[in-house]
Amino acid sequence: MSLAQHLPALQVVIPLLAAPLTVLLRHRTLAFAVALLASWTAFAISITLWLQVDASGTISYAIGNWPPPWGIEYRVDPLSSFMLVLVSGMASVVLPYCRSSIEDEVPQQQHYLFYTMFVLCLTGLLGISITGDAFNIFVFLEISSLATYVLIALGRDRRALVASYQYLIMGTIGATFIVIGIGLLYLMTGTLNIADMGQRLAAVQGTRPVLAALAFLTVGISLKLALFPLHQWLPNAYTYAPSAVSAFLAATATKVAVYVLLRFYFSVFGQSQVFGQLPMQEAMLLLALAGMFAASATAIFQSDLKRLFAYSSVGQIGYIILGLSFDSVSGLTATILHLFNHGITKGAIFMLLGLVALVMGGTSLSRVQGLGKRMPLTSFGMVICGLSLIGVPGTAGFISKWYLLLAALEQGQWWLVFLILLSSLLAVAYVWRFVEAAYFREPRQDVDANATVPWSMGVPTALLVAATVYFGLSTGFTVGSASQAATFLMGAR
Amino acid sequence: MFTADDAILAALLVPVLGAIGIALAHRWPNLREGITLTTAVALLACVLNILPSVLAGARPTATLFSVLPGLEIAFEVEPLGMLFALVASGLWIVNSIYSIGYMRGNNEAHQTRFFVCFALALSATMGIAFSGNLFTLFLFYEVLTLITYPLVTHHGTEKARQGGRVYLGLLMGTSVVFLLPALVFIWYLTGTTDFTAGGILADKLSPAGLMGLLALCMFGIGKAALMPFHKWLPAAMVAPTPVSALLHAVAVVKAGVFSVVKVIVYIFGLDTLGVNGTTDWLILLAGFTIVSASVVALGADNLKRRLAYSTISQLSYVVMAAALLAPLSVVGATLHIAAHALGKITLFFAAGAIYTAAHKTEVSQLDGIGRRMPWTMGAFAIGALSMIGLPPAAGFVSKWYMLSGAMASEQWLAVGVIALSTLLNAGYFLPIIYRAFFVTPAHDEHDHPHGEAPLPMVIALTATAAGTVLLFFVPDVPLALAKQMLGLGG
Amino acid sequence: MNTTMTLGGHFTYFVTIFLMVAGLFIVIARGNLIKKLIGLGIFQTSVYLLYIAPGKLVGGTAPILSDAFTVYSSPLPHVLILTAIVVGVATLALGLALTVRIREAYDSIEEDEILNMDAVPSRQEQA
Amino acid sequence: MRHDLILRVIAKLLIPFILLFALYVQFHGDFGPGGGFQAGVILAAAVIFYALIYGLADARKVVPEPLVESMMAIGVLIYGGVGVAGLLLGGNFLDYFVLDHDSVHGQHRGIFWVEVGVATTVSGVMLKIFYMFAARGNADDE
Repeated sequence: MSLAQHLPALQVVIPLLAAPLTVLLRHRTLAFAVALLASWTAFAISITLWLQVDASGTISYAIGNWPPPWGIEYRVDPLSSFMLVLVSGMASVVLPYCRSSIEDEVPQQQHYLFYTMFVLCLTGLLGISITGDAFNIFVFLEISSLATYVLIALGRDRRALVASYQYLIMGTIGATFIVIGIGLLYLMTGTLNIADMGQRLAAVQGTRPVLAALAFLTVGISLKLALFPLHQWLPNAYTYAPSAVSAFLAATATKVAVYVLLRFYFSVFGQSQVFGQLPMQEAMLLLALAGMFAASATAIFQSDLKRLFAYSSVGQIGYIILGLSFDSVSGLTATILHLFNHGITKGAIFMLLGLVALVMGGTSLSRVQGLGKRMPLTSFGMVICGLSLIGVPGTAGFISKWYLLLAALEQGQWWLVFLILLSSLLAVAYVWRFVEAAYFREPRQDVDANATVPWSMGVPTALLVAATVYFGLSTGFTVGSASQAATFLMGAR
Repeated sequence: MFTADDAILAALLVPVLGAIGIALAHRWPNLREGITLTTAVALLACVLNILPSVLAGARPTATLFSVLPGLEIAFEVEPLGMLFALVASGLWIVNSIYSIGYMRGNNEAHQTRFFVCFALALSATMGIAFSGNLFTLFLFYEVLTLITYPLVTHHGTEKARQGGRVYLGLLMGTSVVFLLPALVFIWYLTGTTDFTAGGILADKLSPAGLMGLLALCMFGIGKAALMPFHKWLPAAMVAPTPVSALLHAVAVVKAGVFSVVKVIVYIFGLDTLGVNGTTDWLILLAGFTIVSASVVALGADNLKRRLAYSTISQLSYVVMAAALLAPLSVVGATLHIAAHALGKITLFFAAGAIYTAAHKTEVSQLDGIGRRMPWTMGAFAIGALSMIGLPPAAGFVSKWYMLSGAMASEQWLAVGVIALSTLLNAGYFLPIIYRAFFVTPAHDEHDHPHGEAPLPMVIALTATAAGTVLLFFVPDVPLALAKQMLGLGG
Repeated sequence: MNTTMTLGGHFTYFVTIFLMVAGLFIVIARGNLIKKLIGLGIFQTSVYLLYIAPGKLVGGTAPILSDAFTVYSSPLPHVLILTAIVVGVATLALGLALTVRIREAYDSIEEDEILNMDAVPSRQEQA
Repeated sequence: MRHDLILRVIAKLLIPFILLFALYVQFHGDFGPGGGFQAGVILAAAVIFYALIYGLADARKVVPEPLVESMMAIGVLIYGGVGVAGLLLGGNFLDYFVLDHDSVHGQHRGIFWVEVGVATTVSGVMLKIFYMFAARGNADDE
């Protein structure tokens, strides 16, 4: 009996079991070790799964040996395996970083609980990506969300509490909308298995409850993925959360929400229903464009870097949704690519900001003055990631923008091409606010001159910055997986 | 075995290694400057190493890696790139000598950063010169913009920062908004962006589409300073003079017009463009740029500003000559890249020397300065002759070819523009020479006695002036390269 | 089927929708953090009803196989909603815990007051 | 804390029955309505009842906070352990059929331990929530 065939279950179970272990151990170093081990194992499993899917196609795993559609099915297809790699990979990079990062951001006696929550959040995100059961998605979504609320509330600032509360309200409304949508679908099809649901839905296509379900799901998931104008929770949450949490969330949470959207759109409803019956294409396009411009423009006027890049995230989500609105393979490829590329870029940025906060005592623009001198490597990393946000060639951001442009061209929509590029100029503007502060101003006098960056934080950050460049030059893995996933989704129905 | 293929990568790497060395040697200025010079010489050696095989008709290539199918970072040296690389690497040596004198003479701050960025900018320039496809060119084009940004804002003042914003905003903005979609579109149409003799767009587009794509490319290459996207060049004048020399002569604007010629010749193809008069608007626009920039230069009192607008007009010569699509005028365009580089660098060196020695920046202050700085002003005169296009300076040769091309293709408008602008050029350069040598200076309280600028600067500007004259008498190598590019036979 | 029948048949849906809208209204319109959570609770409750009600068949019995019965209610919605209730409880507990901490930090549980309190010091910080 | 004799006596009498009822609900969950979730809540209610009458400090002595926290964790571990056990015995994750020599017995055994896990966690969580809210604001008094 080989363990290899249980990998889909272990992917979720290992971090799930690590969570209570960290509580039982009640010791921050031991808890850290368990969490680290769990996330690295999860990463190894996700890579193995990716290889398996790449080699032999979709894997199905019946929990409790109850065959689908009756039992809960874990289903690893090209898209979910790609998401698993992103989520567990980010966790593996961020976790080592956490240890020193939370040292003075979170009270010591709560450190082991921090790891519990972190692993739970990871469990939830992995669960969403792997499960083939609609209701299960909701359960895992709530597991990760609840853990996220706690993690955000652990921030030093009291505003973290309010941010967490606001996120809790918005997030719960979003999740409840999602359950309503799933409920309506369940009423219409009598099944919760996603693949089965997709097949049975064909019989009741276009009926009102199904369209209502589509609307509920779209709004609910849009809340979770912070689609403009449902993004209000995001800037505060990212700004006041502990740095490590911001990094992990920015890289994964909204991305997994996008995954859920793709999953429901393409595996359940099917693109003909989504884009044919309701004017989803136009709606998505408009909202994406509005987000790209409004949020990026707002970012320019922020005085705190964490908030600035949080708004930038909202803008970048616009690109992701824009790709989706094209309703074409290359558009979808761009979406999935940008999911990944923006994930690692934003993760790197928030990790760098964590270093900045540690040394300079804050991330407001007035605090980072003279960063170029004080922390040359960190500010160089920021510039690289900034370039990736802009989409300069040689960085990961360029590749996804390239595909986005290609998708727009395929549709023959020249005006969109220019709008996409104009909005990247907004990114130039906000990235350059950082550059000017970091390189053209003298350091403040009240900055602790002796603070240094511990290597346990420096190395993971450097790794991620390097990844931003690496995936801009070597695109075999990302483009390959993304286009495969896109083709798979478009061909699913 | 050090082949020409290896030399390509070496030419890219040498400046980077040099930059690292410069950064490491930041505590010992003499060692640092030594490394700069050594690197410059080594780079020229690398480039010269490639020259014979290119002259012999070979096309050395090197591929780094493939980013996407049909989209790879690859290099291929063809004659035009060879010429550009030669000019840039040759002038870097002179420029380094000059920079050392200038930076020390003016006690500039952040000298290490300056030299590091300078070396990296040269690496990017080599990347542009040797690029084997439009994607690689675009990549290094952006890198060059970013690397020169710290140089433009070197002083770190509010004014420098504003200049830097305009510089970066315009160059980055045009390249991202216009050139990138053009790049994506070309790739979308043909599945490749390789520079191919005769172009890759034949029969792919309607004339209107072709014209639109050409417009995207021409405006996208903001470094060529085609109006209305020329503002960055005057704005970048806040930089120290060696940087202006880098911008105007060695790398940046040359990269712009180089890209223009390259795109017209190797992406569109002269024949493809020639069919429907797709380039008429470009000739008009370039002509307008030439004349109007000359008029602005005529009215500018600040010497560097006058030179900047002169550059804008001279760049449009190249664009116009390329847009004429006549083989002879394209040869002229190619030659003009080299001729203008030598002439303009001389002028800027002279302007910097005047600033260093006499602290004068305005034309109206230059009365009688030729007697105190005979070498400087002598070189300035030669540079000015080259700009106007008079013998015995290199500008004459390139203008000759352009005119011949324009006449051969019966583009009388272009002929007229060239004639008119020659007059205007004379109008804004000759008075400076006249003032310098023949007007007795009014006695000024603030004036202080001074002689020539520091020796390295004088050596540098004399060398480039000599080069300008030399290129007039022996234009063999550039000419051979230009003709080979068009398949006209050496 | 006449109108009354339809209304009667859809009775649970009307209740569901009423609860849903009422809950959502409270969340949006009230500034008191506790009241918001109550609204959220009502909103979630409406979903429980949405799932449970269709699971019940008139005359159906618990799904324990027996020869005496032929009509069973579906147990699955109950199981799902049990999970949803647990999630709801957890959310509520967390929300209340946050409210307690917010009150400790701000000495208020009115949203507008809290937001005002933060707006002022941050302006001073910048000045 | 007032010494209310009647309440104290009744509480002492009632609490054992509440605990017993919790166990009944727990173990009868196999055959009738009931199960770990309900049992866990009833179990926690007993302790909460005790805390209400005898004070938080006394309750903490009976069921100390670390124990509560461990219960939360152990419950999840038991649940997960059942799943892993199925996996180790050659079935899928959470496969009950392989837990004993025949599948019906296996199901019994599996569901029994799962319910134990659920009860442990639920009562742990209930108590934890109660302790946390109860401790707030009274920190000065104690």
